[in-house]
Amino acid sequence: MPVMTYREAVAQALREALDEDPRVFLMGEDIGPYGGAFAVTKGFWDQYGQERIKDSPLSESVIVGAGVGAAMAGLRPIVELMTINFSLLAMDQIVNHAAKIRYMSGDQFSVPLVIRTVTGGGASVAATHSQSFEGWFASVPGLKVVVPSTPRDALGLFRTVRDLEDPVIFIEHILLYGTHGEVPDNGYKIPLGKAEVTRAGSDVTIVSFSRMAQVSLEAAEELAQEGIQAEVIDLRTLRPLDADTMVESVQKTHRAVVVEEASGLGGFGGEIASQLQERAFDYLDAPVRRVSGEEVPIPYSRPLELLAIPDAHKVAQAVREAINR
Amino acid sequence: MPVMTYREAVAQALREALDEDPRVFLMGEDIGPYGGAFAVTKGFWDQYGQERIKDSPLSESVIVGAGVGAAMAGLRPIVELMTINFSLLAMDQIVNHAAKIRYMSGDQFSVPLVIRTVTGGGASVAATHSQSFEGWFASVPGLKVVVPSTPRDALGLFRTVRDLEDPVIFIEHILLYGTHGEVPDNGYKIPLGKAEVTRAGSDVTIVSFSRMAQVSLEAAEELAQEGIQAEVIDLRTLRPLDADTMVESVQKTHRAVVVEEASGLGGFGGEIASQLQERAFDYLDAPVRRVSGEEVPIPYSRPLELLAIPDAHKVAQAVREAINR
Amino acid sequence: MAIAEQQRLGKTELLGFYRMMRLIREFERECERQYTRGNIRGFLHVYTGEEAIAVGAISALKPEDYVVTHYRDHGHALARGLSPNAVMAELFGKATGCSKGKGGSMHLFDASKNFMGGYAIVGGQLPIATGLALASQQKGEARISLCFMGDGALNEGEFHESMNLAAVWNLPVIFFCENNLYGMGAPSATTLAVHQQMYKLAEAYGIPGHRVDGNDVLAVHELMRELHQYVSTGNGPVFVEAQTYRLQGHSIADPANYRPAEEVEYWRSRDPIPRFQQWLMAEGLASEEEIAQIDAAVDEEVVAAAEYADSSPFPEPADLYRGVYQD
Amino acid sequence: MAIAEQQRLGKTELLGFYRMMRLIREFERECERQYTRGNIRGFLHVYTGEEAIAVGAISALKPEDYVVTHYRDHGHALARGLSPNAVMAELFGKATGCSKGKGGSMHLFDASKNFMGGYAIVGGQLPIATGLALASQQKGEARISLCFMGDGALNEGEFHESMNLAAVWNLPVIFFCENNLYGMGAPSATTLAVHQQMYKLAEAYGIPGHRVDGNDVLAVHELMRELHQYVSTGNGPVFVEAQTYRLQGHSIADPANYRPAEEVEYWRSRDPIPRFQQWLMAEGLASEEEIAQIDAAVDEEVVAAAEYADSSPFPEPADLYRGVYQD
Ligand SMILES: Cc1ncc(C[n+]2csc(CCOP(=O)(O)OP(=O)(O)O)c2C)c(N)n1
Ligand SMILES: Cc1ncc(C[n+]2csc(CCOP(=O)(O)OP(=O)(O)O)c2C)c(N)n1
Ligand SMILES: [Mg+2]
Ligand SMILES: [Mg+2]
Repeated sequence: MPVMTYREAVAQALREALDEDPRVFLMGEDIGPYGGAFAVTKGFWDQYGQERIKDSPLSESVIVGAGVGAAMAGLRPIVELMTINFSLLAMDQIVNHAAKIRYMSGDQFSVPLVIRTVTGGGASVAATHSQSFEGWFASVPGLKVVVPSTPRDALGLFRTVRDLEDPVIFIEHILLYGTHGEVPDNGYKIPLGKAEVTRAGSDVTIVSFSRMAQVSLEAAEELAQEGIQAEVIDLRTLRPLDADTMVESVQKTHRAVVVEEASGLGGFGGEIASQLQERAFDYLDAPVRRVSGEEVPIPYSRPLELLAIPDAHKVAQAVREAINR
Repeated sequence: MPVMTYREAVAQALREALDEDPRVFLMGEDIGPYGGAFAVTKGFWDQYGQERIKDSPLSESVIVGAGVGAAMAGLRPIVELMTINFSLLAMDQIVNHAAKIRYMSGDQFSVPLVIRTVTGGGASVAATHSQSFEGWFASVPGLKVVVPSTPRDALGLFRTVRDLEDPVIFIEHILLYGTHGEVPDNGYKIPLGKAEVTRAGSDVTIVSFSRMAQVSLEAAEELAQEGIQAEVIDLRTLRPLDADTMVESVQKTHRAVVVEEASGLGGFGGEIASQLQERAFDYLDAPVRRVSGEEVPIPYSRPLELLAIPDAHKVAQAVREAINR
Repeated sequence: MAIAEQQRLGKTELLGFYRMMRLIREFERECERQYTRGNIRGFLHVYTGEEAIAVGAISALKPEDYVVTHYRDHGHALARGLSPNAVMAELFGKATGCSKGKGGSMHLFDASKNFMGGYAIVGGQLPIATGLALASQQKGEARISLCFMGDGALNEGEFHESMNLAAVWNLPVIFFCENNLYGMGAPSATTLAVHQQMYKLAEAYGIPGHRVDGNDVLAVHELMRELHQYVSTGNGPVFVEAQTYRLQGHSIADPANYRPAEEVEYWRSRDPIPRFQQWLMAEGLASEEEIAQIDAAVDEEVVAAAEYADSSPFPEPADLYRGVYQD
Repeated sequence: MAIAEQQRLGKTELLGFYRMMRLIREFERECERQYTRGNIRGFLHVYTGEEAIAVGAISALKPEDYVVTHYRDHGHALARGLSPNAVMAELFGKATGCSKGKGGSMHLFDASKNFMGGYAIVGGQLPIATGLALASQQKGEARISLCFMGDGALNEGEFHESMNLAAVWNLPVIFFCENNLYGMGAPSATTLAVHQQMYKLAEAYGIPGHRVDGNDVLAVHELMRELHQYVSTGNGPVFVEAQTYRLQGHSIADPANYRPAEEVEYWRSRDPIPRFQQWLMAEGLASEEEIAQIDAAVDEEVVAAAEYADSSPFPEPADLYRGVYQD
């Protein structure tokens, strides 16, 4: 099976969309000659031209809103918000408009808009540039939220997303772009709302998404050395949320740890833990534990940054506590 | 004890701030001659003058940002965002700036800014005007989030808030303005991070905040008729969150229902349920249940709107299910 | 009144303008009545006094053009040909409403008329209108996007971003500002630096700015015919400031005490409907009888709309969950 | 070079300008070296080529004035008198940094210098600068707020809202645009409608707009002296466009291949530092020796800063939780 980077997988997904659907165009800041802040659209401008690769002003609100309008008119805009931190400048268009137009119009209008953006910390770019808002978007009825953690998932999920008639926030992780993975070349698609059991295990269930799904796998390796077999679940999408898969797993393992990068209080991890305790109550031998970012803005200084964001050791430690309880 | 409306309590809190602290000024859309969209600042303009009651353009981002700047310069701005729905246009200033400046500056600068705003649905103003984002703000380290449900709490909490050196989102509820309650005239203050047990009971704990805390009390009355004694907890602030009070209660009642107005998936109710199961695991006889808004944008049509937002019957029903399990 | 215009417009069209302005006026009166009866809920922002704008402007469009507007949208909806029945039913929250009762007064939509919506976030509609225009450009269509906004929208960042994007990408959109001097209770003189010449804001984007008497239906129509031609042929965006006045408060809850009586008086004397009626009669284009006939027909239409709305069913409970996503 | 200026500025000041520009240049070079060694992480945006702006502008301020800037902020910080040691330590993420290592390159702060911060969200600093100016006005102080921004910030809604608010409230703020022709890889010609005359944007707010050669330290200084006088005496906000050029890529990761070689060449020939140096020498204000002395001292200062940063301690783990709220 071909191996590619996460960055390449996203780029391929975009190329396929551009190649196969004439309604598709890309719009975003510096996606043109610059090739994208994370080099995802490198070469696109030359290949597809400025009509389909629309290099935009630094105007987050209007580029998202223009995407909404173009989508209502039957096109398939794919808008890039350079990072999720800047989505705060486009919140009105995303939440008040994109998410609600179908409903408020009595189902007359569709908004088949894909917003791609980049989440996460760990790149030493400090508090304003290291945030994780995927949980916020996941709480908005009318949106769909996709958070792939591997090249294979990024491509397979994007293939599904680009045919949807509803707005999707497709959230890549800043530290995943350089990671590699096998990617089948059979045109596979991955449906939304299907979590994946990325590692089977019998002692505990670790539920996670985006980069933390990879960190959880690392933790599982560490734990395996101690004879603890963790089952790891990568949610892949937050809205729709596949609760069944995680509940089934916990019915088997009787213990769960939820891992997310955002700070804990009010994080999406609470939702996951809440659903697990509600639906697997009689199976749980220990409370569902959570591992989250610390309750601080992400600091620049490297030693502090490393403390602020969950890593495999922290996850493993939480698992041990869950098991030894 | 004097009785006043929630609106009057907020107005009194603002008057005290203006009267007692020369650094205080108000800034917001139509808070001047119009008297505020919800008539909270009626008469203020005449009394305090346009220097201290700054009627602003329709520019949510700059009025919040100007509040941040003025606060850094040692003033005590109280900024009104007409409703929480429009806070989406000020998210950058609130989350990227107000919340982070102290930390990012290495504790050199304080941002003693109070943002007052109005949350909630039920006023038949449809999807763009009926949202509840308090859970989002509660998830941001650096902010404090206050959600009073009574006139007494509004006044007592505001007295605390206005002396803080950190940014606070003070969130009033659109349907509470006309509600009455007793308000002591002894200059009391209510600290942040102290939930209140607003009704004692032994059979189940209902945890809630803002208007849903009142709805929960109604539900408790309904349940009392059936011989079910619910203990009701009003969190009053979401960040800091007083988990101890609710955990203690559940240790006694062994059952809990969490009520919030926002739609459930990804709502702050997940956080509450998650903390309860984590900290009161051995005491729970049934899973923590949640009552939340439905997973839809709030519809205009009255019969649908009533279905979309939790009411006392729904809360009571969830309690019955928790008890009969 | 613009005389040149009369030469191009036939009597039918001119009486049609009158009829539509009257329809909007009466429709809004009926809304106020229905609001006090509790049949209409939430916010109610009527268009009374500004009818010449919606009627003059939208009549210059082609059916394929897009109309986008703000929350004070009843007038635009009716002028675009949405049926009073469907609009009134929407305000009643009925299943037969133009947005199936889901949107309410501030969120009227009709796909069949390319009426792309009323938007309740001040300034929020501008990016969307810009995107509709972008779609026309991408598809190589001649259709334009007409975007109404209040003067208050000029304060918002989304105004700036939209004007600039439309300018740099040369998009076929008409940004149309209904300058009624107030945003809620705030006079634009206190909120907008260039309040005396709003159309000049356009210069900052290299966009042609126009000003028109918004209480003169023919002047609005004439300008818009020109601009339609200009914009639909690839010349890029334009900006229009129409000067007008809200004859009522901001919403039904607002007595508008903050406005000087003389100001209100002045603008009452410029009420676009009697003004146009007098002109029609002075020009011999309509007799008193014809006017009376139209008025009576309009009254009936409005009464019928209220009855239609009243007798229509509310949505079913199951409708609550319909239309969040594609089925 | 502005001759009038020389009459007011003594040799000490003039050589001070030279020294500071050189310091910034060398500091940035050192940053690039330290970045490749891994001592500086994340984004690194150097100010190389734009030194005349920070030095010319900030030297016209009083100590009590506020300085607010964007993420390309090393030059402003040094020009405002922050010690190279503290700035370099910040870039190393050390506890001795001017933001205690918490902020990093894009978020430099120093309360003691009224250096109110570098802000990394494009346009995000404008509302804050506006609020600082509002505070001066409310308190009846003469102190002004100087707000730097890149040309890219002119695309953002926050620019518009801030300009408008400052104008309607007549606030003592100088909005200072460093027009270096690009926002990352995008030429402003493709992103801003009025890219050829950015200062004219100010007219849309009734704000005086000025343009200045941003590679001429004396011209910048002279203009800013005038504007300081104007703004600090209650005449309201002003806007300045300084024309300049980034001699490096957007960040250290950017080879800037998108720029035509002739363009880069042209601007290299206008490099503000050799230009000012030649002028100083031509005017007999500095000998080759004096220049060499300054250069050597600056080099030492920069080396010392790197050593200071290197030998400083990282924050303690417990510092992670400090400063989220007031203790
Ligand atoms: C972003 C935002 N801020 C505030 C409001 C509340 N609001 C509704 S209408 C209005 C006044 C708008 O004035 P204008 O644009 O001039 O329109 P007009 O009512 O005069 O037609 C305000 C402040 C809103 N809906 N959206
Ligand atoms: C709101 C926002 N959008 C995008 C970015 C990413 N970004 C950082 S710097 C930059 C270019 C800014 O250009 P300009 O303002 O001209 O400043 P210059 O780099 O030329 O000094 C961009 C797009 C950001 N930091 N903030
Ligand atoms: Mg208006
Ligand atoms: Mg630039």
